[in-house]
Amino acid sequence: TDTTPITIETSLPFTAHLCDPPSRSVESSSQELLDFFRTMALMRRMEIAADSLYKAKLIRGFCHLYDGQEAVAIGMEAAITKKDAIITAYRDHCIFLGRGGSLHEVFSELMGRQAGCSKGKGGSMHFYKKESSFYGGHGIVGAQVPLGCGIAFAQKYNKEEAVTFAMYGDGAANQGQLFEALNISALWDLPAILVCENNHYGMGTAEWRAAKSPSYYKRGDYVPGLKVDGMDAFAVKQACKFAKDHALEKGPIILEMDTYRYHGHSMSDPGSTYRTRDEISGVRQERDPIERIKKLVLSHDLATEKELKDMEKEIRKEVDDAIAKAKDCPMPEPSELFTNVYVKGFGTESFGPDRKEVKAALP
Amino acid sequence: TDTTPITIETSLPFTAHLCDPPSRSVESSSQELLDFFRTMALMRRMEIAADSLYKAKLIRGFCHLYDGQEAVAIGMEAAITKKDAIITAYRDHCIFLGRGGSLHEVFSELMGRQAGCSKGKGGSMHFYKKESSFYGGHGIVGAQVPLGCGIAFAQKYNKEEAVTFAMYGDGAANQGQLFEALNISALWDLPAILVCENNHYGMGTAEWRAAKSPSYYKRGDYVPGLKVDGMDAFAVKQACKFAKDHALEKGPIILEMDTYRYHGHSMSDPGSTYRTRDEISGVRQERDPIERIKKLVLSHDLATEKELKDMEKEIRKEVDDAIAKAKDCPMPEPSELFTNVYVKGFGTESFGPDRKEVKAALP
Amino acid sequence: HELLLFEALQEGLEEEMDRDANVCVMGEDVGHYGGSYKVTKGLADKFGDLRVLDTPICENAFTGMGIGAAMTGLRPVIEGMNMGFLLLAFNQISNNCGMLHYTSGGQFTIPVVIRGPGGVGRQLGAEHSQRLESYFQSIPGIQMVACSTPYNAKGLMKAAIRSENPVILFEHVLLYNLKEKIPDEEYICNLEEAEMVRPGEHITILTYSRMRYHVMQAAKTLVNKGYDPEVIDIRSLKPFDLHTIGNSVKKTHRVLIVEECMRTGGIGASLTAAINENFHDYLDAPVVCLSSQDVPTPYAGTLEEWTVVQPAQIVTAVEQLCQ
Amino acid sequence: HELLLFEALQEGLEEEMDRDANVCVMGEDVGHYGGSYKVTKGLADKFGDLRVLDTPICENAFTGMGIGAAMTGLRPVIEGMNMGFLLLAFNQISNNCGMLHYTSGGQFTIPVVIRGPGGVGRQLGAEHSQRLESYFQSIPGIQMVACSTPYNAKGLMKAAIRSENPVILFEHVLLYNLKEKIPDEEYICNLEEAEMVRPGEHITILTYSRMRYHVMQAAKTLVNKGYDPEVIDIRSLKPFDLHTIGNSVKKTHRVLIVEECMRTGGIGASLTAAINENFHDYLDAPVVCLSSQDVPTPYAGTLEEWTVVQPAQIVTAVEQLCQ
Ligand SMILES: Cc1ncc(C[n+]2csc(CCOP(=O)(O)OP(=O)(O)O)c2C)c(N)n1
Ligand SMILES: Cc1ncc(C[n+]2csc(CCOP(=O)(O)OP(=O)(O)O)c2C)c(N)n1
Ligand SMILES: [Mg+2]
Ligand SMILES: [Mg+2]
Repeated sequence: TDTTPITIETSLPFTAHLCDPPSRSVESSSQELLDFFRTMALMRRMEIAADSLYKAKLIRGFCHLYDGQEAVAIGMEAAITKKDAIITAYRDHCIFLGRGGSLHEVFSELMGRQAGCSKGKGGSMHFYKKESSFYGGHGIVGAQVPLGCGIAFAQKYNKEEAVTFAMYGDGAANQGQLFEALNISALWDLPAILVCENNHYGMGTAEWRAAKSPSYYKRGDYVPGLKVDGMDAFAVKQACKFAKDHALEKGPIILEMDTYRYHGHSMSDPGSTYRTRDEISGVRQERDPIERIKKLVLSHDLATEKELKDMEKEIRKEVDDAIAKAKDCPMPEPSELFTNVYVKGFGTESFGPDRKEVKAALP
Repeated sequence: TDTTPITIETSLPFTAHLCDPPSRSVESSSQELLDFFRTMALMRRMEIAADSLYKAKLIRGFCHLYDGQEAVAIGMEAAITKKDAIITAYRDHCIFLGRGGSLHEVFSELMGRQAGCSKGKGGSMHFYKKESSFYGGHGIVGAQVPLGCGIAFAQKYNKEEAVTFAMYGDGAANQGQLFEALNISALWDLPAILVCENNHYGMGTAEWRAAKSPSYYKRGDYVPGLKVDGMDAFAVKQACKFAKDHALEKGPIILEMDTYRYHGHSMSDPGSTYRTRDEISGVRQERDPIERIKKLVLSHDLATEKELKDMEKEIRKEVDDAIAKAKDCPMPEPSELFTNVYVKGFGTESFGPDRKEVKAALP
Repeated sequence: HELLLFEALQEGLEEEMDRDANVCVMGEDVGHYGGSYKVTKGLADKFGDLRVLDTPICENAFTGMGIGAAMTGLRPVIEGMNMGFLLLAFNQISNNCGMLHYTSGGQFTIPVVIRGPGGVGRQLGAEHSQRLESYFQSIPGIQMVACSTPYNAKGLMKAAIRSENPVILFEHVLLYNLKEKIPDEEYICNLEEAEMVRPGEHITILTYSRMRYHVMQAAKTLVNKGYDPEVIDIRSLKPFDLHTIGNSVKKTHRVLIVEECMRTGGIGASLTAAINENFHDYLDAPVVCLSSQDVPTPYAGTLEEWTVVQPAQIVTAVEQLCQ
Repeated sequence: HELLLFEALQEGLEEEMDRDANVCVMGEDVGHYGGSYKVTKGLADKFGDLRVLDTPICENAFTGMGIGAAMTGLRPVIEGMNMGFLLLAFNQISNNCGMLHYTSGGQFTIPVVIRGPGGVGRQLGAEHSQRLESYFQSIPGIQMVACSTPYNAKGLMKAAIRSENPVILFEHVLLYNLKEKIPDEEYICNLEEAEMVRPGEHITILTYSRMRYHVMQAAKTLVNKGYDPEVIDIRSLKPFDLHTIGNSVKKTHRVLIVEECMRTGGIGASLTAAINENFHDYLDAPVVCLSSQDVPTPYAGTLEEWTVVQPAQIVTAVEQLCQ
């Protein structure tokens, strides 16, 4: 693998609140550039495939796709380790993949199969990967942020030199529990990084209709913040690195990622009643995070158009194979209905008069 | 009554956030000065009497006294009308009095009598006076603020040229629902004035131990704020006037009243484990809100020391009489247990099989 | 005229907004977007954005604001985009909505309506499949109703809005597209009245919301098998219409409860207790209650199906009860 | 040694903190101040402010943070200064505390303890007199226990901390100063076991928390009148110890439930339903349930007294049941 250092300039400057912004020159390597391209293309393909599976009714319920926002997941992972924790909301497929989750687990979970990352019990909104510190996948807007700050508390408690990225949307940014958790994190100097993925809409509501002050990086008031071009994986990487250092040394910080979702909010939203098609295609043409990396790959002569096309074909096959494999996976056993309600296996059944049989002896 | 105008200078300047502070010269009159003295002295006496009644076990449960903070209640009332609404937390006796409530209602409620302002059902934390727009009296920290913003919404809805003062403490200032309600109020341009009575402690917790940024007038971030000497009734009056104008024209604003409670948090807190006796006596000597007015009354030759002493005697008698009268009041009837659960009188009883007898016909 | 359940709710809401200028609507995406389940469609255009209010995602604060506005006499209809989200507003609903009338000695009333979709849908996952009636039922001072047909949806919506009490109106995610012909004339439903769905002699089946349809499906089979079940949609979840229920028990002497909420602390438990207390002497067999399993609703389709009561289980339960 | 109930809780907590460095405590005024009811007295001095954490008044966030910390393996003990305040954290408690283990397919466990005082005290008013067990009981995935003596307070506290499941431990405002001699040796109580308070033959009285003392007061009178009641403190509010309860029912054939929570949707309703379902054939009379009135707790002393069940009512109920 070619790790020749390359320096890349972010196309936009950072805007900082109560801190000095990091440099716009980001260190990278040919390998990283190619990796970025490949992983983002894989993410995009995965989401498009999920869309098709949804339309074919193999995925049901709520399904929130991440296409358009890939640079955030990619840039963040490039700056941190798997000891650093991530927690996010329901738009979690690509974060899971970024943490090392497999396509097989993704599609199995989406189709409610045993082999899903949550055994089919969680669904699209509930991906987790404990061994690489991915704490989910949460369905209630904003409620994952206190959890994330609690994880950061545990990191401090255990003297791990690690941080937690607690991700939320522009809509979620108006939830009171964020302000509560931020205040506590600041009081306790926790290594908590609040990442606002500002895709400019919370369902059908434009940011300015939900927030009097849509400058999310400043919404921490007394907590420092940084506004980042969330369509530029390198800007994200730089910001996350900066934030990690900051958090370990000085406590919480907010990162506002200026990004965009191409799909509607979830599969039931066409996504075009509250924004214009022009707006969407404008972003696609001018700010697409994959195109940006592609251009860099080409301009640095790291691959040819043809090689990238081949790579995309390979990815498509990889995704298709994963889907086929997932389709072959069995549905959960009926007994799974009752496991994991309680740790010891009691629970529902324990309400029967035969309860003593499942009586749990405490350690 | 002597309404000769007098101009009084606030002893401290206002500190403003995102707005220009009002002038330090406050218009008043001899009558107002005397009224301030009398009402504050009455409030203080009432609270001291409540303390004794509590010790005599005639008042039970939670009882939060307001002595020390009287200037806030007085100054606020002087700036507004009874069409303007007020809502506060549990430290509500004096606010109720300021809104025109009677001592008889106060003591009856405190002793759980029929004649109490809430029929004895509410107790110390639940005083209300609907006809003069006093919306209570609430026991859950912070939860009154959304209610207050909702009242402000109704004022806007009904095109009343009136505002709502939603009062809360420095401890309450960290509750997420405040941030939520403030954002909505700002989005909707509601005539909501958030009044933070900063007495520097939330129970046993000093402000700086509960808030990373104890500058409560700035905690609205994008919402203007004003820091006010809450021990100076005239500063409070000026600030409330300013805030009312602001709110009617531009929407919400925060007033931070720098004040102090002499008593412990509630009757079960001696109030001296988390702060020094010196601190308390220092405030009493240098910043007492009644002493300040008294000095003004004397220096303007509006009354003699003797006359003020007589007035205090009169007040003491007034309070004692009210207590005696309240003690004679009957306890609530047993039937009162079930009234006011539902409007139509059904409720508990309606769970019996005879329910049809209390069947309610809708209008 | 014929309409879908969500349209019936919309019609009821619109009529009440026409009738009373104090009625307003607030919630997430209820305005421009017309509501996630289209219950507020067209209202923002007609009544303007002072009466139809899009809120940020702040359930606690906007519920509290609705309650505050109600203290002044407004009649806000507060939409929970999904009822489950209102757990964030639990304190406002219990302490303020439910208790302010009492703690103020009757000075204030809280004429709000809190409404929205709940229930197990089609693989919506744990948070979006909740049946909040179990959590809310002990709150003093609130009334709770659940609609199940376009007819009663409209009637209950109108009654809830006119009630001086705070009313929680439960809708069901899977019932919004039910179609029915409803009267052209104005009507309201009684908030405390159960609905006789099918009179019968052999057994009383008490149900509500979506389970009504599972019961009616089972009833078909049962009739074929020679049973004559009486099916009652209890509709009023608090207080119960023990008059209607009691009369039925006196007739059939057997009770089966079919509910979608969870077994522990559910509506069925309260109903069992109430029947036991009031009509025990009329019972020939213990009340049987079929509820959803006490588990967070799983995503997988098969698991989800096993979570809620299915028609076949109802048939079996009736057969056993009527032995 | 002899100690007061709050000291027993403190002792249990301290022992567990000694034993396991992952145990920490968070809540309002639990540190410097030592806790409103002194349950955390001295802990901040001993364990430092990383393990004993004073929080701002943000129930929703600090409960959520405790749950997040638990996901990593810490064992936070979260104090609700009064249980009623945790209504603000309802969403965290139900959706995260109760369901994360399930939605993650078992990947995460949530070994938190949520504890604090509840119940009707001495004229504390509507908000501060709540019995949250009714609201919390349907939440899947949580266990609930109520302590009533220094002995079981300590034992349940220790067991709750060691449990891998989220446990809500209910204390009662009026019981903190009960005195009792407890063993010097270490012990824990079983989280799912009822406590036989007084064996007897004529009737089973099921109760918990403070009502245990009202029942025992009544029992004295009853014994004098010639009755021999069996009194069981159910202790485990979720799940019920139906083994102990069932054996008692099989012996006495009569059940009286005495609870402090409200009638509608209370623990008693669930218990009635459970007994009805499992032990109906052993019953000679319908289960009777005495609960608090379905009203917000009024402030006035007289009204408050009428709200909760009094010993005389228990005596009467037993006499009627045993006729
Ligand atoms: C507490 C809560 N309220 C409402 C919802 C319904 N809901 C799901 S996502 C969403 C919009 C959130 O927007 P944003 O935070 O910007 O995130 P995005 O979807 O844009 O990634 C809403 C209202 C919810 N899941 N939880
Ligand atoms: C939600 C909630 N949490 C905790 C409490 C207990 N409590 C009552 S008052 C109080 C302190 C509030 O302090 P502050 O807001 O500064 O008001 P102050 O008492 O100083 O007027 C606390 C913690 C409560 N009543 N409600
Ligand atoms: Mg968004
Ligand atoms: Mg204070």
